[in-house]
Amino acid sequence: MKIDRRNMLRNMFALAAVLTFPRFLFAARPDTAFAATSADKAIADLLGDGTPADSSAIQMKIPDIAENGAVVPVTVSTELENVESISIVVDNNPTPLAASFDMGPKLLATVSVRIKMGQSSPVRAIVKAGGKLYSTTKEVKVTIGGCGG
Amino acid sequence: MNRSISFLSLFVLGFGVGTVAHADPEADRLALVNYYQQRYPNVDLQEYANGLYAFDEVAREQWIEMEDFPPYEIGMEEGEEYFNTPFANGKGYADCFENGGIGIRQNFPYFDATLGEVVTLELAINQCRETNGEEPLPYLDGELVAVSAYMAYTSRGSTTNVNIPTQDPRALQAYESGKEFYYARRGQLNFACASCHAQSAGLSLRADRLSAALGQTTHWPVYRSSWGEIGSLHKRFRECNVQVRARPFEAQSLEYRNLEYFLTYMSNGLQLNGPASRR
Amino acid sequence: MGKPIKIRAKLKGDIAEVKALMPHDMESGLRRNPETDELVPAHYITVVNVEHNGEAIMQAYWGPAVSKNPYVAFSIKNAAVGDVIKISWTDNQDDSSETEATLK
Amino acid sequence: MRLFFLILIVIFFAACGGAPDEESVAAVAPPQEVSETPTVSTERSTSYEVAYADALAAIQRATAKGHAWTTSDQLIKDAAEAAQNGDSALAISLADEARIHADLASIQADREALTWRDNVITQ
Repeated sequence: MKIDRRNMLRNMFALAAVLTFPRFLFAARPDTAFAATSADKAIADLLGDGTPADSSAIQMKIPDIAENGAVVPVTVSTELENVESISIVVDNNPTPLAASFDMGPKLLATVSVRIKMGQSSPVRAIVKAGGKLYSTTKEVKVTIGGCGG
Repeated sequence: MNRSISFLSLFVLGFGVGTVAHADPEADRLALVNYYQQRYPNVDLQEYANGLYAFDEVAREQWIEMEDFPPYEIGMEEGEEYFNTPFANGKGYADCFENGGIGIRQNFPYFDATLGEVVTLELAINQCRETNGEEPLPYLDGELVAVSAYMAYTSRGSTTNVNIPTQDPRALQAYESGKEFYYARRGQLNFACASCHAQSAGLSLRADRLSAALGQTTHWPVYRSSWGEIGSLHKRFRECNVQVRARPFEAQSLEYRNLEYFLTYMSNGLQLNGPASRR
Repeated sequence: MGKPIKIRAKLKGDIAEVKALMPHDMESGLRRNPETDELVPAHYITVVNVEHNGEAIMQAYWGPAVSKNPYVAFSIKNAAVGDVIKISWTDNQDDSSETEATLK
Repeated sequence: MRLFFLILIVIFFAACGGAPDEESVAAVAPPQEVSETPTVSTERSTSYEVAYADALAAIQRATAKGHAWTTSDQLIKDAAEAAQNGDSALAISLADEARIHADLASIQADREALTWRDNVITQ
């Protein structure tokens, strides 16, 4: 293979780009994890084996009693370093994996989203940081409205 | 028997006419204000414009979170576009309303002396369309409600100020009909609007906190999470009627317009804060 | 082409707080049409991408359990006035949308 | 079973309506005559045609008073469907039930016309 100057330059630029943004490469959507009907399988499909360790370094803000199961606001934040992803799993939903965020290094480790809950359920926030899994869980009650439907 | 019938009709007639002649909307409103202030001394009057969130801390937090980026903005912005798109004849909504339709939500509903009926904003929007040769739009949701949402938005912060021309007995009759609608039990469940929203406001019905009769009109149209879109006050009237298993009236029927007239009067003095999001 | 995304970004120091609302039905595929009683086909956003000045900074994968008209909020470090934030989505029916916002 | 259901509805209605016994229903009886509200008959109709026509008339009376119930609307629809499917026994039961609901709705309307003011917050 002949290395001319132009190719050389191009390679140097490519290398520089990789060095500047070293970690953030996107994967494809983990479709099997989203299709999984149990929380444990969804988590295993999404993040690989290994039970997430309970961590007090994750804060999940979610109501104890959801006003409407169709719109439950969730915010997950963490002080953990080198956060790679934040995922939200609703155990009792038909397919428990609700959302997963691949977090680039330029983001603060916090994300908010509104999710649907079919019924009362534990909700887990799972953070992958430095190659390890951490989680926190909260029980959320979904009530049947008398008027609001 | 005959005597009892005539006695009864006399009674009904006398009762009906007498009360309309002596109907005192302001006394009704003050009674409600007084009632709630005694019952919930810690709830500021203006807070009633926020419905059940005046009472329910848990729900309120979620609502405030929703307000971070409220989903009604989607419909409201569509409404602004519709509002500014001219009709086929080159005119537009702005030509039908005072001040080009901006900041005038608080003037509705009003009693139209010529028509002899209560006119709501939604009715006026369709009147505007028909005057300009456009098809009237459905009243429950969609384009008309979006226009209404935009117009409500331009009126935020104005004060509800329904003015009932008390010298016009027809206006008082309309008010009184609306009041009767609110307080009469209906449907298989035998509930009046008031059964839930007057004496029971702030209490729970199954999992729901009930909003008060005060402030029920300030914030329409509303994006209800259960609807997944913005809808009109009359859509909610219909839904409430169906929930007690009463056959609902058509949106913008005389019955519902009179109800809106009464109910909006009860909110006089409260700030307009529509459109809004609710559970 | 899906509806445009509504983006609101606020600069606090050098942190950009970004909030976005995406008009989308997010049909789960489990809901029945109340009139016909037929299942409404699943139609939901599957992937969301965020770029900051052309650089990918986040990718979200969603299922049908994200609420109708999805809302998402996140914060970008080392942001400045004039920076461009681009958010885009694709859904399970290969529809897509993208919108840019400039930090002020 | 259906009769039991009916009785339950009547009891529920009475309990919620503040019309706890027959006496208080009787108390609003005169306006029923004025406005031709029938008393509620739980007798079974002899034919579907009669049952249906009576139910329809009862629903129209309740509608005219602005107090129709969704339950009678649904029941009469179900009755027509049963009749179409050739189940005339069921069709008669459903139509009778629709009529009873509609008659109760009319009684409610008459009672409320006289008593709604009792619910108004006045102080």
